[in-house]
Amino acid sequence: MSRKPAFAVAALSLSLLAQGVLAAEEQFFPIPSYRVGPYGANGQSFYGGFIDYLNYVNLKEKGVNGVQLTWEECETEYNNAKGVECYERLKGKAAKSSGPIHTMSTGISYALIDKTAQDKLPLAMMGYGRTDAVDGSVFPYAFPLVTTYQMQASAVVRFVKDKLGGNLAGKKIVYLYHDSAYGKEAIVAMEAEAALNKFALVQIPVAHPGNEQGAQWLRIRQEKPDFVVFWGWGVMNQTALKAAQKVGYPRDKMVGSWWTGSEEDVIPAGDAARGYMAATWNVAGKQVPVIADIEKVVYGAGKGNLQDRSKIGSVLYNRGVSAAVLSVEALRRGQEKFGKGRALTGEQTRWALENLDISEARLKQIGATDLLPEIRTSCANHEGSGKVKIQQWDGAKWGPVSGWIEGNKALIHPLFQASAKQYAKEKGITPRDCSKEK
Amino acid sequence: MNFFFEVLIGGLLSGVMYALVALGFVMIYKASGVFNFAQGAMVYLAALAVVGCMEMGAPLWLAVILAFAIMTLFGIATEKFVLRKLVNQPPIALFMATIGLAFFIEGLAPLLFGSQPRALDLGIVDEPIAWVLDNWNMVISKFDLVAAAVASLLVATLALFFQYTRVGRALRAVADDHQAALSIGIPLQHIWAIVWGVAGFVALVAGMMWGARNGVQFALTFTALKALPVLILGGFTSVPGAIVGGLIIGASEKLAEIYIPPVLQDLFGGSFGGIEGWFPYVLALLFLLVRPEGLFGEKHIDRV
Amino acid sequence: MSGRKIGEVILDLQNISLRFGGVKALTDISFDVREHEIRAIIGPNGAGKSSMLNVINGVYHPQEGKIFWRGQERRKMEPHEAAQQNIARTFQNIALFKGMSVLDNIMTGRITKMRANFIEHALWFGRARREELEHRRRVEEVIDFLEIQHIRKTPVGRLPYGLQKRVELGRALAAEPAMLLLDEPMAGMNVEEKQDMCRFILDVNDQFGTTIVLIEHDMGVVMDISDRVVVLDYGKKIGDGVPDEVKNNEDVIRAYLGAGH
Amino acid sequence: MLYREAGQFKTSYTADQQLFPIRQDRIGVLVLLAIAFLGVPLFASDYWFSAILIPFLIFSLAALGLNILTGYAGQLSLGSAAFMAVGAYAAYNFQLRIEGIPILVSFACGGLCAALVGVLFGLPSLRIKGFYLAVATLAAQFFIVWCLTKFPWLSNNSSSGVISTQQLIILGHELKTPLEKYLLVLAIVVVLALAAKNLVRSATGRAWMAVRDMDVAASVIGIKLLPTKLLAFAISSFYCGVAGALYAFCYLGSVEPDGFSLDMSFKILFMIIIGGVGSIMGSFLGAAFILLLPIFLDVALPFLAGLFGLPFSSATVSHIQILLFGALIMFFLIVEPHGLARLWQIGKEKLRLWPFPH
Repeated sequence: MSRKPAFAVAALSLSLLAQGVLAAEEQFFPIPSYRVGPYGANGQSFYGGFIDYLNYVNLKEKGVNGVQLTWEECETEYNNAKGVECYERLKGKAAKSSGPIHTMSTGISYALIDKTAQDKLPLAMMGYGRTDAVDGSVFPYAFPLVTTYQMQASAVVRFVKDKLGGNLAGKKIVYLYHDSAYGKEAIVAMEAEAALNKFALVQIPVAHPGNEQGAQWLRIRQEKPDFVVFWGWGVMNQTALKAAQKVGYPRDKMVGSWWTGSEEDVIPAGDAARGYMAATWNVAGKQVPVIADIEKVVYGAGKGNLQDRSKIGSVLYNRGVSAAVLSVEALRRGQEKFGKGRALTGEQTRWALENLDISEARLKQIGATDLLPEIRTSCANHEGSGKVKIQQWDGAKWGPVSGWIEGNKALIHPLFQASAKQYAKEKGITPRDCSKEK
Repeated sequence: MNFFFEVLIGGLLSGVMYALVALGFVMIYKASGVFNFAQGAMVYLAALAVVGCMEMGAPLWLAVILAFAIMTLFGIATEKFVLRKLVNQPPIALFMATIGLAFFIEGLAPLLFGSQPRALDLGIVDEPIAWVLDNWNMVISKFDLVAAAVASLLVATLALFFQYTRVGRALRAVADDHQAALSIGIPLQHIWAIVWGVAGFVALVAGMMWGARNGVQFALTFTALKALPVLILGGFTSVPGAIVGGLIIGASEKLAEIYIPPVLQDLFGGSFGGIEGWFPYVLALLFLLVRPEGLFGEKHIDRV
Repeated sequence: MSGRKIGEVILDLQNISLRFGGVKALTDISFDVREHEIRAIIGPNGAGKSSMLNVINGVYHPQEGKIFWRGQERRKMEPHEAAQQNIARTFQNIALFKGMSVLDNIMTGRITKMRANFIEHALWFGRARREELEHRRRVEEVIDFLEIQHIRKTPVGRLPYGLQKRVELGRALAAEPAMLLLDEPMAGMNVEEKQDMCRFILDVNDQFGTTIVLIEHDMGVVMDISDRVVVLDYGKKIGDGVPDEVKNNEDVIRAYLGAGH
Repeated sequence: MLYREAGQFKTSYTADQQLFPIRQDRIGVLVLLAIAFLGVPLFASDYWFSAILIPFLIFSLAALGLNILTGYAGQLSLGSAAFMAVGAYAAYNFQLRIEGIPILVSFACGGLCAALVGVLFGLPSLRIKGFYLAVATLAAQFFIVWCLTKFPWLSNNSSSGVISTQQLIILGHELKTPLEKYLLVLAIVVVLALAAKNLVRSATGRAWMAVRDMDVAASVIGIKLLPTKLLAFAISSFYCGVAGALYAFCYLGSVEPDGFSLDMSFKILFMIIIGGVGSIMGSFLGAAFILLLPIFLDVALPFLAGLFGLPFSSATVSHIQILLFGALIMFFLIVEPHGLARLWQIGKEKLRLWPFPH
């Protein structure tokens, strides 16, 4: 049948290699990234920014309190099975020390939830992934940081409410979404908001990949909604903007999730994208001090990760930097507790992520104002913020058109707790008692 | 009723876009019996080549010519290095090879021209025609009309090419009988190379139209998935079949997307929709059960 | 030809007509086949001989006419039903299963006689195992009979033409048919191979009493081995009778001369 | 002359019809099983279990399923992943909704559900052949995935349609470590592979191959085409369904309908092409090749780039990987259309003569 003996020998040698000894003062980051496939362009910007910032910390301050940052990438192609393979490959090296793992993929995060908990490695899901992991009592190792789909949807509704004069009663909102786990997550939040604010909600799904939306937009034209809340993905985003133009629906009455608000999403739509708005938690552009400094320090030293430097300052590049900033801040927090100048194990990083406290002042200090909202996490709240900004595309660049908007926590967070409870029951997990955690 | 016609017309015009891609499949299948799964990837390569050349400073017309040259070269290389070596293999092996080819192109194209999504501006604004909108309250997009015109032009050109050029006649002969084609005096290999060149040209046209419509990016490879049901419906060997099949698929999937989900909702509760992904396939499948050779395909009798 | 005794009519075809679209393949053809006889169908190319065989074993369904098998009128029948009624055949262009060995091809011939289901097969237990052994024994008899022991494990695709024809005969024989339809069993063979094949056909007929319906171009062979001959031309019957009768039939001579023979 | 048949005389048909008629093969398979069950667990690391061996076995099983349908019965299918999805979701629901149902029974029921759906989508095969059928199986691929997204009951009303599988408990013992899961998957795959081997050497298998090689002749011999094809669809889908259940329960632990994409179906198809169409062993070889190649390229390409001092970015490496993957598939089809299994056979024939050249 197969030739497993060869496997076994190779397995042995490779596993020995993989568990090679790391120097004590190195902090390792496993990076299951993607740079090819349908979403490859997104991954290139995000992971480019992420790695550039790690390099920046190494070059600028010789690491975190002297601990050099190291990392290894593995191409997931945004594919769940490959993501798991990558995780398993990287996890050997992460046994000694591990920073937060960012997969930038809901599907891969889902597949890693159980595994990371078992291996005691921290899984960061910034704005994606399993959202009920906000309840850290059931998900100690999973962190849907900054914001979740549901909180984001709630914030978007709040923004729309402002736009429509502070009252949504009797208004109509279309929720146009990618027909997948990602698109469906926010439905509960939209429904809860609709019930609370008494607006009519029309849900219109788009089949993957979404490169045809003629029927959906004719229906939207028929429905005449006051706003379209848009949960698109990949090619679905440009197609929606083009199709909106085609039926004459105003783009400035559309707000998208943060997966729909990068340069990659609007540039291919050309002029059709002008006026379109999307949620984000990091602003675009090089006016952010740390971004400009990265270009100077990292690219000046010839260590930049991006071949195409024009992407520096793009939404997703800056988001990659924001993810790295958050990760590095977590390391600092952890070192405060577990010893300065020492690399953190996955377990220690987990504690750090659960006890984050990043203030505006601190963000200003590292030149990252507006790259992240203030974040304060705890065992009961792995999200830590729930705030987004709305940005608008002016045909050439994204610019913010709102301050920080927080989703309706009182409405949304109980949904997470209920869902987490059901999960704990299904899986036979006994939740931690958050009041005893410190 | 107005809305119904609006959806119908929108669907028919989308169908034209599907037919554009399906034509490429038909070209190659007709002449060489190869079911070329890489057609979608070729659409991607062609569109990427156009925007790639434009980024290097070429004006649109030059970029198109360059892209055509690239596609032709690519077609010839495919014939020479892949298909010629598989001549006596069963059709299924050739089909598999084209899946391999699709992967090859999906790796190669971004290496050559970069992978970030880009816009392709052909100077046609995709807006509703004001006059129709005002008088009939119906949305008919300018761009779609242009696409329909381009498709008609392409079909006419292909028809003329097949009817009146020596190469075209040879191609038709090949489709009927490989031996007979040899008597015309053009080697089979050349004919196949030409076919791949023509398919490349069709891919280029499709790539430009789709690229201008949705942006030039990896997702262009998915256009093949829209073309497959068109092919089964229209028959693998028929140019008119591809057009009519495209129109039927386009119109019916749009109408289905509008009118079927509410019915399902009444039946089962919950939220449906997003049926465009499978509806054309199921439609084509049901159609096949009635007419296994497709709309315009030739009837096949088993001889023993 | 010792123990052979020609019996009752086993197959009776009455007024058969077959059309493909507008093309008439067979027009109003009637003839019968008696048990244990060797019945030949001859005629120029395109006369409808193969179509006739295809009608008999259910590959084609004639638009008009009646077919009586052992005195019973047959309703519209599928090929596998013909096989269950013990009608086996070979094909003009060899229709062996190219990817399988000689042994497997001939084993396939016994498929209607096997009763085990796929679950028993998967477990290779009890009835499945017993049947496989029992039928293997019968198949080996066929292999011995046709003198192809040395190639039993060879994939049929690798065999020369003459041997393939022989294997195909073996596959048909393995079914222990009551009636065997042979479509040009000797086409493309050299004299020696033809002699072998003739011997096998006569032996089958003689030893097992199998009724044989045979299409053949070689007039010498046909006249030598068949009991009765039916002659087709352009889908119509133009002659029927014992070889000597047919040989002297005016229409037959004309058809053959006209067709260039 | 390690691999010599000479001198091994078969004195009965029983002996000739054994699962592995040649003594060396029998020993080889036993050794292999011993290594797989006893040797590997001693040496392999968690990475090898959870990232390579478990998916390798699961995909081998799926490839085996597809090979039964495509390689043996000759019906090309592009919907294998969808049947895996049916198996995964069905097994999940059996666990969820029937109190105390043993996990293995759930897996089998998952397979049976997949078989049912397979038969449904196999019905058109009576009238449709070749590419037309292949495209028709795409209908199954898209329709099934859509159904799983649209009927929340199937995912226990999870808001995203994602399911997280239950614990694996066998006889009161919970399988937690990668090693335990590996052994479970291995045992299931070995049993099903042996069953498949038995099927294809029996009358069932011969009927499939007859239909594949020449359907008219097959029906003339007495093979009923539709039941034969449908049986192939059913058994193939059963294998894919069980593979899907294992994929969800023993590999990923949590799956979403979109994960069972067309890409996955293609991957399984590639496995049987590269491994060998119409070969049980080929399914395993193909699965190993397709799974290991990208991992190998992933590791080797940056290394090579470093060796020659080429400034490859991660993106470039990834693109080259895809390109090479496609090129290799074409290369294989050109050089060895019968796949790795054929190479293995040629190797055996060489060994039979070794060390003498002729």
